[in-house]
Amino acid sequence: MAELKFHIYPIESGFHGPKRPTPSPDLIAKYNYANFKPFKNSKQNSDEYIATAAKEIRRDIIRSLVEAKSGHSGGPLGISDVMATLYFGGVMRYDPKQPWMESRDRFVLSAGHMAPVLYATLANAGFMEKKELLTLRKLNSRLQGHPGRDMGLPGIETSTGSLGQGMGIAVGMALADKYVSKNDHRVYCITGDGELQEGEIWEAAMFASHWKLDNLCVLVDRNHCQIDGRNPDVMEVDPVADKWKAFGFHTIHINGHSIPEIRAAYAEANSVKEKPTCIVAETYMGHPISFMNDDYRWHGKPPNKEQAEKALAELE
Amino acid sequence: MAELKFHIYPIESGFHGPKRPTPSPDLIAKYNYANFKPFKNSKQNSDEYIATAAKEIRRDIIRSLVEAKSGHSGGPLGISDVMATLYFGGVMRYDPKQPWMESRDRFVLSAGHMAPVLYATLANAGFMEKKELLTLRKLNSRLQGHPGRDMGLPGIETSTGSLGQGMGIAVGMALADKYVSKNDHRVYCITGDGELQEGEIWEAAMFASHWKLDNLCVLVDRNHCQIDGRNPDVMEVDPVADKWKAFGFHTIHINGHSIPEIRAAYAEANSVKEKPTCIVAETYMGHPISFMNDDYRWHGKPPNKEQAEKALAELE
Amino acid sequence: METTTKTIANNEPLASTNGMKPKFELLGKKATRFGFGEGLVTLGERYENVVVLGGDITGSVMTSYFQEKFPDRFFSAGIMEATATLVATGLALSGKVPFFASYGAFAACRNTDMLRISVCYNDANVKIGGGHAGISVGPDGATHQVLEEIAITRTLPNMTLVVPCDFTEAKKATVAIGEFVGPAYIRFGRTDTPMFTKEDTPFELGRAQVFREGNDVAICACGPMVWEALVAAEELAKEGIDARVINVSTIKPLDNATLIAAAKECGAIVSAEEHQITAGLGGAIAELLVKEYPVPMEFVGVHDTFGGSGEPDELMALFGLTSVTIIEAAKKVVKRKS
Amino acid sequence: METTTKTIANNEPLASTNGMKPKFELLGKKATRFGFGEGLVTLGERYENVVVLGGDITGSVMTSYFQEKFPDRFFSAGIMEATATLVATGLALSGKVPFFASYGAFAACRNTDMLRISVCYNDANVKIGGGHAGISVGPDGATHQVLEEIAITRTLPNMTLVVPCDFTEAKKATVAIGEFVGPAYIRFGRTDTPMFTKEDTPFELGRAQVFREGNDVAICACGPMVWEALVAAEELAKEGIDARVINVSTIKPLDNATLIAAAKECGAIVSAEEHQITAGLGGAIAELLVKEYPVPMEFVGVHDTFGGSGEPDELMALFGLTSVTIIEAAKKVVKRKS
Ligand SMILES: Cc1ncc(C[n+]2csc(CCOP(=O)(O)OP(=O)(O)O)c2C)c(N)n1
Ligand SMILES: Cc1ncc(C[n+]2csc(CCOP(=O)(O)OP(=O)(O)O)c2C)c(N)n1
Ligand SMILES: [Mg+2]
Ligand SMILES: [Mg+2]
Repeated sequence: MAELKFHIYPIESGFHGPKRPTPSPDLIAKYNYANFKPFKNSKQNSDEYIATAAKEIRRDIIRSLVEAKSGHSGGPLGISDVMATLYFGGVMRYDPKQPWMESRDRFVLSAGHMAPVLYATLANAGFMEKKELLTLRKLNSRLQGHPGRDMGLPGIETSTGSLGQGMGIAVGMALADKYVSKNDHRVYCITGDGELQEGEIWEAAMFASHWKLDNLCVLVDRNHCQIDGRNPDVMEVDPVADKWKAFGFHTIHINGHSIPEIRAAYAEANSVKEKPTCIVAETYMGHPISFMNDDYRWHGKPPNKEQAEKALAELE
Repeated sequence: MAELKFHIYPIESGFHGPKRPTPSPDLIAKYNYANFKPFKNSKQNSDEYIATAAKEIRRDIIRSLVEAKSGHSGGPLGISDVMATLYFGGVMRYDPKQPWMESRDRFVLSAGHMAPVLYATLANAGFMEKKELLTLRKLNSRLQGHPGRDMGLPGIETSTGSLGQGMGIAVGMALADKYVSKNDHRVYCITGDGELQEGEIWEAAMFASHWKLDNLCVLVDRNHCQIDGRNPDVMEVDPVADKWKAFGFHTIHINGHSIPEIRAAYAEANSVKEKPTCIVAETYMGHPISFMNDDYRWHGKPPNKEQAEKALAELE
Repeated sequence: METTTKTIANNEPLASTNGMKPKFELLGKKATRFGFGEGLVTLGERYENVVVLGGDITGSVMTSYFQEKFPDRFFSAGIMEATATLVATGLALSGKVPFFASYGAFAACRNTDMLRISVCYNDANVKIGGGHAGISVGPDGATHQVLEEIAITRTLPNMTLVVPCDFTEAKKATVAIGEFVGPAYIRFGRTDTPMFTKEDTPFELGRAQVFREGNDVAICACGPMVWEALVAAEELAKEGIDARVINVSTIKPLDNATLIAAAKECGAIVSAEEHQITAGLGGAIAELLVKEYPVPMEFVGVHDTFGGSGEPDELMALFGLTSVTIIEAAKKVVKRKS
Repeated sequence: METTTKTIANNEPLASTNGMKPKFELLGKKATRFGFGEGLVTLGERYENVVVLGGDITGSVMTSYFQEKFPDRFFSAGIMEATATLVATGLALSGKVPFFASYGAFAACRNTDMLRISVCYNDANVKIGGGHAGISVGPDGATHQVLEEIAITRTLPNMTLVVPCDFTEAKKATVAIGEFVGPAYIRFGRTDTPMFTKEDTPFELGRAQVFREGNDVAICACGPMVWEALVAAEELAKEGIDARVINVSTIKPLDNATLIAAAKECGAIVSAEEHQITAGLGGAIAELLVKEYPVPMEFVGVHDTFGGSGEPDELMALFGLTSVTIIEAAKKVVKRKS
């Protein structure tokens, strides 16, 4: 029997004009983006190395947002430690030189509005030149406001942005891997906690546990915030871990700013059999920027110039 | 400040030809439908009285389905004891003479395919002439295959049939009552267990507990069956009670064929404050018909003539 | 129980124009979403049973105005557009007049089954506000730029669909759908767009309004494209083409009489909308024309593609949602007249 | 990675007819859903990466055929149409060719946002089977009778939409969308309807086929209405009206060339579909006509109302979805020719 082969990656069917935007040389110089060396991904990397990467990711989030003049600061900053651990702690298998290699692990950012942290992480891992971060949200940029697969950016497995959808896609990838391709790729998915209000999350959770997708690891960015306020003021999602447990997940509750805890949780998830895992990672929105930390009003705002300088200074 | 008054009940905007279908006099005679006296609704009614009503509801389900030649047998028969208790055990407040009186309790059959049990119950409560049951699923009948509010049948609060939607509507009714009208009506909702696979159930559950809708009582028809098979073979929904608990409901687990247990559960639900209640009622699909009991293949089939006679004989 | 007096204007024959010759001038810029927000407050002040459901972007779709004034009648529904629509249905079936608003991407697409069955088949008095419509949302990108919901909502039986052209009309339209009984959807935008109608500019649910007289071509537009159409008409006039500009603010039910008159009197039509050219306002007019009075027509809108990030103005230009494209379309269609 | 060879026919100009004069006769009755079921099995036999997701009505939408033969590539998805669509997306992005089928009411409306963003914006190779389409489902009633999903799916960029006319074509169309790369939706029915095409009847994705020659009026139909159109044409011939019958099995992308030729050569069009007359096949054709060659057109379909319970035949008659209505429409539109 044959396989119906088709072209999956990279696609570039997206809307675009004649050419991609290019950041000004001044800007590239300002951030010293020309001389950048990607971080390495290895289980051997120390917690300090990962923390350094996390800090650089955060700096890049600030830089790209201040230049974009719109976009989401809070969630991306809050989840940077998790992203750094995933990509630089040897958790995920990937090769920026062969971004679409068959044997890669998959990453799905279900909370698509956190795109800036994904772009910053990919740039720091060497999936693109770092200066491209300065094109965030600009006309025809591969760095769309929410991840757009149509722009063909390596590392973007799927478009997301409509909350609750990425999780189901991640489940489909895990299903494909475990039952059809019969490989041992793992699928990593990050959702927001406000996002848990979308019923598709629970549908996908039920599906994943019914099909015993032990190659799936979901992480909930438990920052207790969403756009209109703190979760309990908008829509109570607690008890979060109990919900995932009742939906058949192995559940781990951690401090999402502790790199050792994040590493341990992913290692534990790796060892669980016949069940998907959910890591509930307690984070602070906007962490650790003094004037953003744990403040829901930073969900969807970029820093202005002054604020960006202050934030970058804090991230020295 | 004024109230914007508008016409809610009854509506008759539905598709319909010049007139409603009428069953043949022979058929009416055969089932002795001309001389029918409705059951009464009272807390004082004995369990036996309710059991008698339940039996009559089941007979009517069989009769209407065999004449319709299509429709759902399994769920309706399985939930008849619950429906009889709701309508004849003094649980729900209603007046068939004033079906739309403001002070009624509301009933929403979220599992719309169980329509035959709703029609049979309404007929036995005096909301319509019993002979109308014989028009089930016929052209222009008020007894649509799935409840259709557009036909204006008293007792049908809302159209349902797309699984997972009725529950959210029931939540809206409870919200209206508790926070806007500030009455003390209760809202009763029945869902299937297969229906729990729809994410809207969990969205609505989260909403209901966030808003502390203690005037809402959901009952899950826990018959472990759906169309394609038993739940675990199609999509595992267990642990059902844990899920509702994790979504903030007061949860009661009962035998859905024990009238005393059903009564006690509804009484308990009535006394719970600041939380909605979910009754998980263990039932058998098609109960108690010998050749249907606990068999998922009866989900969506009507009995043929022979089977109907056999079933009616068993229900003597 | 009484029935309200307000219903949609029947599609009775009308004089080809309503006799009004409003001279429009730019009065400033303000997003239509603010009109929606203010309209809700007006409704809240008038009627105690108007209630609002929030969808965790209340500060963007301006339901926050209502929340501030009437906190007891505002209910946060978190991020669950499908269920918010169902809860609204339950509220409506209990005699309330519920509004639920979110991004149109989620208030028309995430809940389509709910709009179809629970709202429209029930004929429930639910009002949906679909904000951030079209690509003028800008940098958020394609997922948040809904260009399909005119098609979706106008196909649903019992639905009323309004797309106001500016801030002032958005306010009137919001009040109008609140006072009208039946399912209704109102589409509005995020970006500041020209304000040009006034309190006394005619607005009536179910009526298209002739905003500029002319007999060479009729430009039928909705939303912010109405202003672009007016600008285009002035340019066209310089070249001797006298364009009628019609503000089709109610897309369902369509004001057949006004549009047929335009077809008869102008002999050529251009539609202009911030929406796919598939099945939207242009589609509705095309269906009417071939049934009643076939004349050449050109479609200004997005040509069956998704949007992307960028500044609103850049995107509108790139996707051809400007007076420039309307002018081209008008010239083309005039040439096609036989 | 390679790309498959099969793509949709471009809309190149075509001879007005394809030279074929198939004489159609009634070969029996069989629901299109069985063709879908058999087509899936063919695909399963040919390609190891074709997989199917069940939606708890596998025995009704005939995914059960595939399940029996290829249990290892069948995945039950319970009752969660939105998530099944997303899981299909994940499968497609992993190189599988996933089909998900349910009632069209739920496979197009419950998951509209998912179709828009995850399937179409991703351009993911997902195939959706929308069964039990139209009112011919019968006694289940309005909630299960979807009459809006042609409008919804054809408005989505990147989507391909096929509505096969009978059992045999449904089988071919299923195989065709499986072998074609890109998002696709196939609509099929529950009730037995006339079988009249054969293995060698032309079928090509993206091509409308002229099933009967004629130059007085062109009846453009899809699904079971194609047979009704053929019946109507025979009746019309007796009255001296020579009707062309076109099977528009691919509604998106529309075969513009064949339809424009029909407009030019016949001067009048009738559309016939088991769908709302709003924004469906008729709408697609109307949009094309006014843009390219405006001629009078009449619409046969459901007139902006919901369905209801009844036997399929009763309902089709009541809603005017028969050759009788097509004949009336054809006569009317012929009179309107100038
Ligand atoms: C389906 C859908 N509804 C609404 C939105 C608008 N929206 C974007 S982010 C967000 C809040 C998400 O909260 P959470 O997941 O906690 O993310 P955080 O605010 O913590 O970054 C909302 C409502 C959306 N993107 N998708
Ligand atoms: C949204 C939606 N998807 C699918 C269906 C088709 N359907 C009708 S009943 C049913 C099974 C429901 O299972 P359950 O709730 O357990 O009811 P039971 O079979 O026990 O009566 C399905 C899939 C539907 N009516 N609505
Ligand atoms: Mg959060
Ligand atoms: Mg069940």
